Amino acid sequence: MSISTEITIRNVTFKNPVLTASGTFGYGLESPDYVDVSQLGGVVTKSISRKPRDGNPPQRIAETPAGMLNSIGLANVGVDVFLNEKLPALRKVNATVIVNIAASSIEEYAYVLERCEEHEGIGGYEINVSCPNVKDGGLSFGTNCPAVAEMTRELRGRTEKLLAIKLTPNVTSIGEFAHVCEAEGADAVSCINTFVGMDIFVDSRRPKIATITGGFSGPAILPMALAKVYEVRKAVSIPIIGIGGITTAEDALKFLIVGASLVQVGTALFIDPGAGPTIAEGIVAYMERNGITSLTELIGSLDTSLQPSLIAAGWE
Amino acid sequence: MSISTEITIRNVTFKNPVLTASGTFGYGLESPDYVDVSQLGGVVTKSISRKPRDGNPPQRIAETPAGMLNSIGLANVGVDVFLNEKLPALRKVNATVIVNIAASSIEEYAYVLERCEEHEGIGGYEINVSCPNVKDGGLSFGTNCPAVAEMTRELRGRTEKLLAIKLTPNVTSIGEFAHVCEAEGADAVSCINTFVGMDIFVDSRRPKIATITGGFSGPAILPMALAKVYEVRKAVSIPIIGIGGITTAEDALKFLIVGASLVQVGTALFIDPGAGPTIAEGIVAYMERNGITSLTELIGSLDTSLQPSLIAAGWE
Amino acid sequence: MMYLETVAVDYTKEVAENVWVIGFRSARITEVLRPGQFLNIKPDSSYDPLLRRAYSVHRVDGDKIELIYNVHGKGSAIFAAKRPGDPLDVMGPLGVPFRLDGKFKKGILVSGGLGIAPMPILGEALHQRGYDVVNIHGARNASMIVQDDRLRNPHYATDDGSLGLHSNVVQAVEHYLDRDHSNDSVRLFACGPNKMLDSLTEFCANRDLDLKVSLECQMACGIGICQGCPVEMKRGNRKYTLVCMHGPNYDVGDLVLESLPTEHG
Amino acid sequence: MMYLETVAVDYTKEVAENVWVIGFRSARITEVLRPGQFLNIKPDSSYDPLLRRAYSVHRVDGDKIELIYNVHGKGSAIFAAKRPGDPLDVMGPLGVPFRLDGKFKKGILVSGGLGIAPMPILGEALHQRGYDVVNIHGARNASMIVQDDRLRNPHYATDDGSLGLHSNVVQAVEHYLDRDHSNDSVRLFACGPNKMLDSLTEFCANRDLDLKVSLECQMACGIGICQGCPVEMKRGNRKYTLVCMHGPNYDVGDLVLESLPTEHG
Ligand SMILES: Cc1cc2nc3c(=O)[nH]c(=O)nc-3n(C[C@H](O)[C@H](O)[C@H](O)COP(=O)(O)OP(=O)(O)OC[C@H]3O[C@@H](n4cnc5c(N)ncnc54)[C@H](O)[C@@H]3O)c2cc1C
Ligand SMILES: Cc1cc2nc3c(=O)[nH]c(=O)nc-3n(C[C@H](O)[C@H](O)[C@H](O)COP(=O)(O)OP(=O)(O)OC[C@H]3O[C@@H](n4cnc5c(N)ncnc54)[C@H](O)[C@@H]3O)c2cc1C
Ligand SMILES: Cc1cc2nc3c(=O)[nH]c(=O)nc-3n(C[C@H](O)[C@H](O)[C@H](O)COP(=O)(O)O)c2cc1C
Ligand SMILES: Cc1cc2nc3c(=O)[nH]c(=O)nc-3n(C[C@H](O)[C@H](O)[C@H](O)COP(=O)(O)O)c2cc1C
Ligand code: FES
Ligand code: FES
Repeated sequence: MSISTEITIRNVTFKNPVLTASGTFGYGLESPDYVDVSQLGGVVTKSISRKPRDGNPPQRIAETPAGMLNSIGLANVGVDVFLNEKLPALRKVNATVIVNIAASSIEEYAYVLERCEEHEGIGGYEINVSCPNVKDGGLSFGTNCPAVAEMTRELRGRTEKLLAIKLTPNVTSIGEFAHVCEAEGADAVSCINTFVGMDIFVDSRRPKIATITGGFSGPAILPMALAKVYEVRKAVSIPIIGIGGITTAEDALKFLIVGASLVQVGTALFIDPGAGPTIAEGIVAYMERNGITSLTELIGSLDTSLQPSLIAAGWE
Repeated sequence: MSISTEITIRNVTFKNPVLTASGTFGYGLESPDYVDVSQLGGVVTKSISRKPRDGNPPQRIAETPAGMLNSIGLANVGVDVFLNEKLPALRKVNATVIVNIAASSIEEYAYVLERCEEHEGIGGYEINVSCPNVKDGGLSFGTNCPAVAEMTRELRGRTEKLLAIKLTPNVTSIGEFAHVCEAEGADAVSCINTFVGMDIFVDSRRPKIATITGGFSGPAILPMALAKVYEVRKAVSIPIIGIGGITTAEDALKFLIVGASLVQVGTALFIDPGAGPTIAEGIVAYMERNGITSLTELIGSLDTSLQPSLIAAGWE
Repeated sequence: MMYLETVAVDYTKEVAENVWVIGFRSARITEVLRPGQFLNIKPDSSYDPLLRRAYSVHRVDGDKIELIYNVHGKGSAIFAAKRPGDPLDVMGPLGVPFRLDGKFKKGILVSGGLGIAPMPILGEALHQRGYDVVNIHGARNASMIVQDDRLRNPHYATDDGSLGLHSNVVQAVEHYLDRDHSNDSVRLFACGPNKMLDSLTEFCANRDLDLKVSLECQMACGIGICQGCPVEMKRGNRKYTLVCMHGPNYDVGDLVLESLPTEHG
Repeated sequence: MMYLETVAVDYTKEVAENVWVIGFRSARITEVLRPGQFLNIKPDSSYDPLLRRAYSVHRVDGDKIELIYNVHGKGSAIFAAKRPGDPLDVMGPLGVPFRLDGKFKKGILVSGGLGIAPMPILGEALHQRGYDVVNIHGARNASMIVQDDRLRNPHYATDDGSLGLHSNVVQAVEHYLDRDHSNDSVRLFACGPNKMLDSLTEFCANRDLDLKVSLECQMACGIGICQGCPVEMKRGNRKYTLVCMHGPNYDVGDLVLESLPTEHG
């Protein structure tokens, strides 16, 4: 049985559907020697901004049951250093590179993207909309549907490369956001960025992370992320990149079956930086076991036909 | 040192701030002999509806890392049986009773509340707005701010008893919902009901619960629930009832410190039905250890003044 | 009366292929325990896994309790790794016991795989009340059969014929009844996979045999406060019965067996 | 070179009040390990606790590794419950080792409480390179002092005077230097609570002493991919240094120590 885990979105063919999530694998260059980056479907970079950013002061992380909080504050080297130092190194390790872009205005998003367009070796872009929108008063783009629409339109006009918009789950209706991305020409939506969470020390009565609230990730959020992918799947027909709590091949398969075409592994990399290739292998093993030869048979194959128990109970 | 854990909202004095959450302690009558219900701050009943409800077909629950999904479907005995059979029994065990009401239209909420008003022994009401709003097309009340406002106004006009609105966290801005509740005369807001989640079996590619998506609860959600309470605390000045993942006294203290006046324990009761009194004792022990004599010193006492590390980092 | 207590593990061991037992003591529980009841046990203090796991009580001897289980998932793997002296957080006994009274002379205890769990205690209780007891126990192959010389009148069946009858357990019941015992006045007690219960139900309906079943299903609380464990009823004024509180032991005629969710998807 | 491997626990034991050691073997790790490096260990396969815990390597002997730790929270409680043969998921060695080169004759190894962890290996390495080695180790009381006869030239101090000097560990350093050794050419290496590091830093600044510190802070990845462990730098072109990747061992002059978050709130 010949099994293909290849999947093509726009003009990028991913050798398997498992990517590393932005901010959880550095620039793809810091990982230990035993991790073979070329075995990944792709690497999504840490969010890149126009200028280098130091990030937030300590404390930046806290552990919670089956999850963690972070307030890294988009610490990154900036687009110049990224393009001149990190990208060439990434190309050498033979990785499909998706550049994640963060910015506080549409102009700034466009600037970073256009700088990237000048360089070879970038497969596409993932736009992080969970940043404060300085123009509209600091509220995040990601919770403002017209702003996301406008941003998508502007960026779409500037690139022929794969363009994915990374949605925040902290909205009433994520489907509406996915819908405007599709309408404005995005090639895919990434579902999801972190949930808002917080934790405190009861003895000092102080927040555990310096920014009080932060981004919540890890296995704890998987059921919510999966429900968001399910909602988006019903709202749009462009590919979905499923993200949130994926640690095992079984987790990744859940996202594919519900309707994601690719998945990203984030927090799990902090426990095992080599989780990506392991998950990709596990997907192949599942496909072999179940006689599935191509990913497309799997994607969106969730069986919601009525279960015997529901029919017995009179649901139709 | 004399420590008081009493807290009064409207005209109800709770002997301690720990209540059982709706749907996780039955009608307060099913708990094992070793649980002394009178040691609780109060009992919130399973959601009561106008007519008895069988609830959803199996499968109704699934376990997830540090959490669980449920789709019970508001199975309950209906207001008549509740008032005639359950309430008298609850009064005998000496519990402060908060009746949680579920309905699909404002008229139906009002009907159940008015039926309850005819009876003695009810401390107040908690209104579950996470039910489909049949009038406005089945979308839940809880995600429709004007509907919540109107419902609060109508119910406020019908009772002098404690009226709390139980908010859903599945909205972009929970503060706005809390705000309209306050404006329309609610005495408190309960924060929060379950998050939307789902899980599937990868072998059968079927949902783990019959309704596909369900309510997500348990320790996993605590950081998000706490962030919601923090957001609501900034939006309103009426008391908050903190709910979400509380298992230990430390967890309960986090909600009090962030700004809740009462807390509810839900999923944790499935592991230890006696968790409520244990948590109440743990709060007293903490107060003793820290020389705190009254709950009001604790409530909302979160210290967000700048930490040395932030000052050192130039944040002001 | 039910208890919540922390006991110390006496032992764990593998008694057949992937079949484990765990032993501990609780005089309070053994004193009130009745056949077919179960315990709800927290694997450890972590929140992952979060919920208790239900286990039928397999054996009692004085204050000693033994459970029997397969290792599938997170919870059972933790149980199998317990060492003597480790704490175990136990709630129970829970559930409505098997109905032992009624007009029958012989109890036929039918178990598939780990469905053997409640049978030894049930068999003893029936024996003490003067009933004849027969055990018919099936599994996929010999290495998965729990052979226990304390079992009363055991008959075995394996899918591959490696031990006992080369048949499934329902065929083994048919075989047993058809050989010499077709005129006995019997009550069947069954525990095992839903598929086995389904076909045994059909078999018993055809022959008009009295069948009690012990169900398994996913539970959260185990004590009736979450409404998480419904099975549809054929009769009575409620649509659903809660397996933890009204079960897990039922007269098969009361149930819409198809409403049991297929195990594990 | 760093490795991710599953080793088997050799032993765990309590060596002082709430001070535990855990031993295991890894030839690959001991071969490349250098003084001051740490390992990142997953307590067990559960997602609660989720993250690895960082532990300095306390002792090595051939392929044997020993860590030393207090039991505070979820992770350390799980380590303390390990039995011989249990699997342990270890990543390392991680971090930049202590700087051993430079113009000094004597290394003074100053540790508060569990700050003792990296000192034995550091002491051996200094000794092998021909430096004199002195250990000054403080704790709250005698029962919390880790007395280890393999420690080179140990001096003890306790807050309550129950063992050694009745002083904190910084006063003990002052006492040591002022008695006979004020003219020695020394480098101090310190590990312990942030408060101790603060006051030792002030002391060394006043006397213009060379001080290297080994930091602890909350980590997620331990390898530089999460940016979760920043400490502010006084010099250099980056505002923050990542403790896991650029540390945990620093020249104290490079750091804005106040930017270390207070431990545990
Ligand atoms: C009243 C009652 C009595 C019970 N008595 C017993 C008993 O005596 N002995 C016993 O072993 N179990 C018994 N069970 C089942 C038991 O409660 C657990 O469900 C079972 O041990 C699996 O728990 P786990 O934590 O290992 O698996 P989980 O972590 O809950 O599940 C992990 C994975 O294993 C799968 N899985 C779970 N159970 C099975 C299974 N049985 N077969 C195949 N795959 C499975 C799940 O779908 C999941 O994918 C009883 C259940 C009930 C309700
Ligand atoms: C480079 C490095 C080296 C380290 N080396 C060692 C070492 O050699 N030995 C060692 O014991 N630890 C060492 N640590 C600390 C260690 O990584 C863990 O943080 C510590 O063992 C607590 O883990 P836990 O899971 O038990 O507690 P957690 O579950 O993480 O915390 C539970 C509770 O305990 C509190 N807590 C955590 N740590 C402490 C503490 N030290 N004192 C008081 N309260 C605490 C937390 O605030 C929390 O409230 C090192 C850390 C780093 C970064
Ligand atoms: C420490 C950390 C840093 C992150 N940084 C970024 C980032 O820079 N840009 C971004 O789009 N997402 C960032 N994320 C979000 C992840 O890419 C991912 O969407 C989220 O963590 C959920 O997936 P997970 O549960 O697998 O981690 C970060 C997450 C973590 C935990
Ligand atoms: C099984 C189950 C049933 C529930 N039923 C109700 C209900 O009938 N009405 C309601 O308002 N909330 C209901 N809830 C929500 C809880 O009251 C609570 O808001 C939520 O579970 C979060 O708290 P927890 O994490 O402590 O469980 C239910 C929760 C669970 C787990
Ligand atoms: S498991 Fe909770 S009601 Fe049965
Ligand atoms: S712990 Fe992740 S960068 Fe240091």
